[in-house]
Amino acid sequence: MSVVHAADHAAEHHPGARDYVIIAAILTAITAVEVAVYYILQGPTRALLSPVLIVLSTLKFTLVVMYYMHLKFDSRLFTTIFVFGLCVAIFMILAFVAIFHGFLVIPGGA
Amino acid sequence: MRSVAAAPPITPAAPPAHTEEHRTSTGLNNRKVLMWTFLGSDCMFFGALIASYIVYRGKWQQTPTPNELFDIPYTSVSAFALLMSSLAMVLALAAIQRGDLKRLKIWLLTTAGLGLIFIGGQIYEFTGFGAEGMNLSTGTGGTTFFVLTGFHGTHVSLGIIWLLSLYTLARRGALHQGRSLDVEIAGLYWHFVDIVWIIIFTVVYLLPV
Amino acid sequence: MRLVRGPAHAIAGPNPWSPEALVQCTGRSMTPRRRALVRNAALTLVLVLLATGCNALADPRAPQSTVFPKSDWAALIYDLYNKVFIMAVLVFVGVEGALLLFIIRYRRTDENRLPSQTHGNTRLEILWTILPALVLFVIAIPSIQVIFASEEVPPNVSAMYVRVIGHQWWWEFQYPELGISTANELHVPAGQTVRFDLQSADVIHSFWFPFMGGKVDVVPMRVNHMWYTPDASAASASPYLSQCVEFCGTEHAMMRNRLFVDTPEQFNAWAALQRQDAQVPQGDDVQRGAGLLLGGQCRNCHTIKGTTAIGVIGPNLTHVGSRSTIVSGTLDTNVDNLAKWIHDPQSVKPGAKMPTLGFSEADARSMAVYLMTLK
Amino acid sequence: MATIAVPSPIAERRVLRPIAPTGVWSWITTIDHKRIGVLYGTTAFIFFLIGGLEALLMRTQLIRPNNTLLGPDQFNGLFTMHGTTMIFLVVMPLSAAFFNYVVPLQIGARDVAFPRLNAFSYWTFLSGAILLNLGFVAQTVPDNGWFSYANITERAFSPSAGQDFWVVGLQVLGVASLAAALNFLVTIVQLRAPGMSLMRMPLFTWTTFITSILIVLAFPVIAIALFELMFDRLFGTNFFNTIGGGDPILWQHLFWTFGHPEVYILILPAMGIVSEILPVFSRKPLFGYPFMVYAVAGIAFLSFTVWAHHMFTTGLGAIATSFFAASTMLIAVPTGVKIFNWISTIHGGSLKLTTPALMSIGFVSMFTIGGLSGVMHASPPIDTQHQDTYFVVAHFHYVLFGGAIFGLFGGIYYWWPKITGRLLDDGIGKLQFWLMMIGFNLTFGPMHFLGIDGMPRRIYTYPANMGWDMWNLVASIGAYTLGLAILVMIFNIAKTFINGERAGADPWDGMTLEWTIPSPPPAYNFAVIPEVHSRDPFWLQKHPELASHELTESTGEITIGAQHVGDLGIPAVHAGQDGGHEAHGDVHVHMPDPSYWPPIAGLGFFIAGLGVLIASATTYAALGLTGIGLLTVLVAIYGWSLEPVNG
Ligand code: HEA
Ligand code: HEA
Ligand code: HEC
Ligand code: CUA
Ligand SMILES: [Cu+2]
Repeated sequence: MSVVHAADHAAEHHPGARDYVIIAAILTAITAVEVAVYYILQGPTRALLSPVLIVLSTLKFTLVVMYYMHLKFDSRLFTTIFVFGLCVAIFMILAFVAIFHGFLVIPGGA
Repeated sequence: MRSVAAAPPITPAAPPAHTEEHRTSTGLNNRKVLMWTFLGSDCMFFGALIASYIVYRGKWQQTPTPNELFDIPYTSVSAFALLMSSLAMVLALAAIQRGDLKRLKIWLLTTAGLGLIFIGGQIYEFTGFGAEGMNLSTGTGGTTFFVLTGFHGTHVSLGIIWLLSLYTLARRGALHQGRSLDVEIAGLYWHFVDIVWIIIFTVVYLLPV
Repeated sequence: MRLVRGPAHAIAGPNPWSPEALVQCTGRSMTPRRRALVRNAALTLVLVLLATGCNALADPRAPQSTVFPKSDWAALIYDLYNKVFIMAVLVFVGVEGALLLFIIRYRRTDENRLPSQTHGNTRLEILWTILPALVLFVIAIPSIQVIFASEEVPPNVSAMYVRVIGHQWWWEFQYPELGISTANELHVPAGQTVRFDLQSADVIHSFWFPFMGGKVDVVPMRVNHMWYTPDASAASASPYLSQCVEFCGTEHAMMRNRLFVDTPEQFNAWAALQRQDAQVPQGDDVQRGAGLLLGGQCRNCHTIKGTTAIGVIGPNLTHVGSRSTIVSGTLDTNVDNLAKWIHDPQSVKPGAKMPTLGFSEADARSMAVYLMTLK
Repeated sequence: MATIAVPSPIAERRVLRPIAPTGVWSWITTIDHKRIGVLYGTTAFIFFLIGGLEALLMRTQLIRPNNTLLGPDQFNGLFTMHGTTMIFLVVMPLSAAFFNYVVPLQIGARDVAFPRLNAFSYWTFLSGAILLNLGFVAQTVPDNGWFSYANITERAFSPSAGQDFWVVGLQVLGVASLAAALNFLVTIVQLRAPGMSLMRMPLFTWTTFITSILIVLAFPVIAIALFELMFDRLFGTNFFNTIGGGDPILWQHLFWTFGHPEVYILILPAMGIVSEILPVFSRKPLFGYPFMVYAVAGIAFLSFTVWAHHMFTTGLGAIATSFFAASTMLIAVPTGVKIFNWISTIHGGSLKLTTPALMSIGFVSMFTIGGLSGVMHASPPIDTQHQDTYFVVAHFHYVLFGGAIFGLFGGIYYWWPKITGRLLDDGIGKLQFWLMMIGFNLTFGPMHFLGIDGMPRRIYTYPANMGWDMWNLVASIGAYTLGLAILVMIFNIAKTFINGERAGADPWDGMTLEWTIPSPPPAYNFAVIPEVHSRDPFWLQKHPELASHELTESTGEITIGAQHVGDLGIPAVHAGQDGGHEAHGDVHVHMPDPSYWPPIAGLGFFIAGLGVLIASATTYAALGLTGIGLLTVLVAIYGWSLEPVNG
């Protein structure tokens, strides 16, 4: 791991207040879209709702983590630590979903 | 053992002289590494709770189910408040990094205030659900919904206490540019609580059952 | 080795995960002769070791032994067990042998000698990463085959259906197709495939007859399944013993049960008897007992078909006299034991869900006499 | 602190933090990682005696069929407390003792990254341990097993407070473990001496690192599971309550998502210890160091993907079962690498069979047996025969006692001279080893046969005609032999305190940094932070001729302040860089002062736990006590963060 001097690079392209406000505007827009699609996608298009929402919230999540929490500019070590925990958590959730919602049952089996 | 009899006095601000950490192997600050590691760990806390919630999702045998009670516009507003508190938080950090202590105080208060709006909204929402017949022990839906969102609410509340403590320190003049890290670390925690809500809002409220 | 349980072609279709398909793809990698050779070599080695080793110490008279299979499923598991065990013994001998050898060989003799400072050997290390992986592959394939082979009764096999309900701390067995409900003693015909639905009335238990195969947990809110075909010859060693194998509270240790593998004729006779209503009490003594029993609280918890006793909390007593044991296999069925139990269940099985109802020993004895007539 | 006097800077400043250098209060307020290590170790050993005593009682009950020495509820309480104690109050804290004492020394640090957090971990651990055992005082002992499967743990089936002691005790213990693990992660990432790159860290430090990662990721899951169970019991929620629609299987998934990483949390530190001991006593470096590191990391990673192998009989379905079987078997691969590399370390070496070496060999040989029976369980069809029988009991004692305890005892013998300055008697140690080895195999070997013969675990008695009598008798005799071995160990320790042979700084001809400083080390460990240029730095320092060849990526030597290794006659090469606090020659090292707040915070958790216990037995009003407890914690955190920081 070559994290030793990673911190040195951090300070350079620090986003300023303006960037933060822009991000906030984007976040607001995404939230608005989320709520909108919740009402718009009805009937047959309702099937699209889940994927759309998942993509949108992932986007929001990423924006906050990258910019507000500075992961984009900070040491790689922090990203590694956080993403590792995140991945294990996601793996656990997906495994639970698969096990409890019958995705692992052979069709036609018991 | 003389010092025992006389209880240790709690002194206000720490002398700044020693707050700068020693040389570290990575050049990073110890407390910041600690906070990030904690957040990695906190992913698992929420992961386990969300997993518990999802396991029962849609298998509720109760009426009303959580989703029958949701008021999406209402919750969107409080979700928005929390989202904007993150903006206030980064602005607070930017302020102290510039040495602008006045803005620091304003933004810290704004952040905490938006957090309080969120918590207030949650309390109001919970009360409404209770009145409509869903509480902590209503089937698995009530149980998992309240415990998941309540656990998050507890995180927010602790964050508010933290922010207000920082605000008090700032008012006493104990926070200064050299201690921006104190604000940065609180900010990391606060943003994390925000991103967890981004997930909860989507998974619990918006996703179709 | 039989891989498919029940009659052949049990699982239809070109399912790539079907046991046949898996057998074929593994079978092809080794010629039968080579395989036989390897197996024989391994077996010889292992048998010598085992003469004094593990299996030889498994007591054939142990009535809950896991290594004397008496059904198709148990046989599959036992075959697998032997394979894996052979692997384990080989690894064991290799590892412990090398360890022992090196300890003796490289003992320090000269305090001043500095041995050559090897730091590793990448090739060797890759070798002993891959080799165990291969061994495990060899174990994993048949394991997975057996998992799939025992998952569900093949569609062309007609199975008898038994519902098993675990209670704290006794077993209820229902034969819905035959209209039978009994407790703690299970009867099945030899050679007949049986499929069990496993349900729980309270907490998690686990249902198991080692001679017939593995165990499956009995979980509230769920219905688990298990199936096997007792060997045609299994009737001769009947009954088979077992007990609950998931901790379920105070008397978990006393939640025993028995399996009677009957010849088809025996089974039919048994079933015919069990379907009948309870014997009508005859004789003063018996009638007195019946009166006490049906007049008391017993009927709130127990069913005696053809009487006013219709409770479902405790075991069905309609034919309790025909069972060889009472109270989950903890007491032999006789008047003394029944009387002792009815008089003070809590002293016989502390914590049992049947309260001590305060019947005198004499009254308890009358009831016991009545119950003994319920063949 | 024999060699260097530390001029006390205390007098010069306001006395805001406790200052007593000796006595009880100095231990309570200490934030010195070495003292905290000793506290952990002592506490763990006491609990080992308690857990062992519980085991001996069980073995006495099972010595013959139909024994009536213990009633069912007593027996159920004993195995629950035995398992829980051994895992959470013995193996984990004993490992933590070594993390604390050894890791900072091995990486050339003065302390851990957060000394007060470290003290907090210990006191919170103690609170949890006492809460858990309070059931004995209240006479309602937890009695649903160490994994306390739902739904028998619900109020409806376990109305007594026993289960609450378990829930609350473990919850508080979890806080302690998390805090400690976070601390060690930061310590190892941040406080390595200059030149100590990750791939130069001693293996014990590596296993500490990986174990901490496992704790940080696994403990949250059990914390949530316990939280949910507590809510079920206290507030009538329905997580696992079947009447409200809850599914008891959820508990099993949550528990084992934690539980399987947990078993590697128990074994990895011992593996680290063995990886330190075998090279030293073979006088050659660890064979295949990089592979050993990758293997530890691999085991840790895989450990999150195998949990359902504890649930093969719950009706997972064929696909899930096959997946978990395959992932479980895969773990044998990196574990095998470790076994083979240890054996290869001995190969070609010059092996001195001291007690630590014997214990390590005990580890390798016995753990292998346990691992192999583990692989047998990993085959689900076989497991359906073995699950919940004594075969499983045999498996996990071979890995836990044959593995973890042998390894940790090896660690005790190995580092004892560093910690106390005196050697444990090697002759008595060997006696202990052989008693342990024989007793252990007598106790747990027969359990394989009992399992094969179908004896279920967790039964308080068994009938006579089952073919189990003889092996149970043998196992019980074995257990007494183990008890004897432990008495021998206690005797050895006592003897050492009275007239133990003095150990120099480097009694074993060690390889790592901890042997470069005096025994016991001064409070500040290293007067001058060493600079490290290779793996096994001290070894190469002593054998400079080795540095030139054979080593691929590590060259050079370690630099040690001359004044500290004077008694070793090792010259210093050049002084390491550091924060600049040290004045060379005359040592002025500022160490942080002791603090009252960590024990106060620990006490806060104790009070909070007590509140929950009382609330669940009486009224919700007692939750006020929980509030007070948590408030205490909060106040302590404030006190602690506002405390003057010295050094
Ligand atoms: C220190 C703790 C520890 C360790 C290290 C392990 C290691 C392993 N365990 Fe164990 N296990 C427990 C502690 C531990 N276990 C406990 C406490 C329980 C019971 C919980 C309870 O129910 O109360 C349990 C239960 C348990 C079960 C469930 C049994 C049941 O309840 O039915 C299973 C099933 O797969 C299992 C498997 C394994 C495997 C495959 C390994 C592997 O990691 C082992 C790998 C090691 C080797 C295989 C040996 C060395 C390798 C070689 C020499 C290479 C060559 C080998 C081959 C090719 C095979 N364990
Ligand atoms: C690290 C973990 C560990 C260790 C070291 C041990 C050590 C021992 N265990 Fe342990 N055991 C478990 C972990 C461990 N166990 C777990 C997790 C379970 C499962 C629990 C459950 O089912 O929930 C279990 C279950 C278990 C059972 C099964 C109970 C059952 O299912 O019914 C048995 C039965 O024999 C047993 C026996 C022993 C024995 C004889 C020892 C011996 O090795 C103990 C040796 C130690 C001593 C003998 C102490 C010496 C003490 C003295 C000499 C007295 C001096 C006293 C004073 C001075 C106060 N254990
Ligand atoms: C509160 C419910 C309850 C009442 C009332 C009750 N029983 Fe029971 N009985 C049980 C339960 C539960 C069992 C199973 C006990 C066990 O094995 O753990 C049982 C077991 C038995 C058995 C053994 C059955 C077998 O096949 O193993 C007999 C016989 C019996 N009861 C007779 C009686 C009689 C006679 C009375 C009245 C005097 C009575 N019971 C009243 C609940 C009850
Ligand atoms: Cu039923 Cu154990
Ligand atoms: Cu496991």
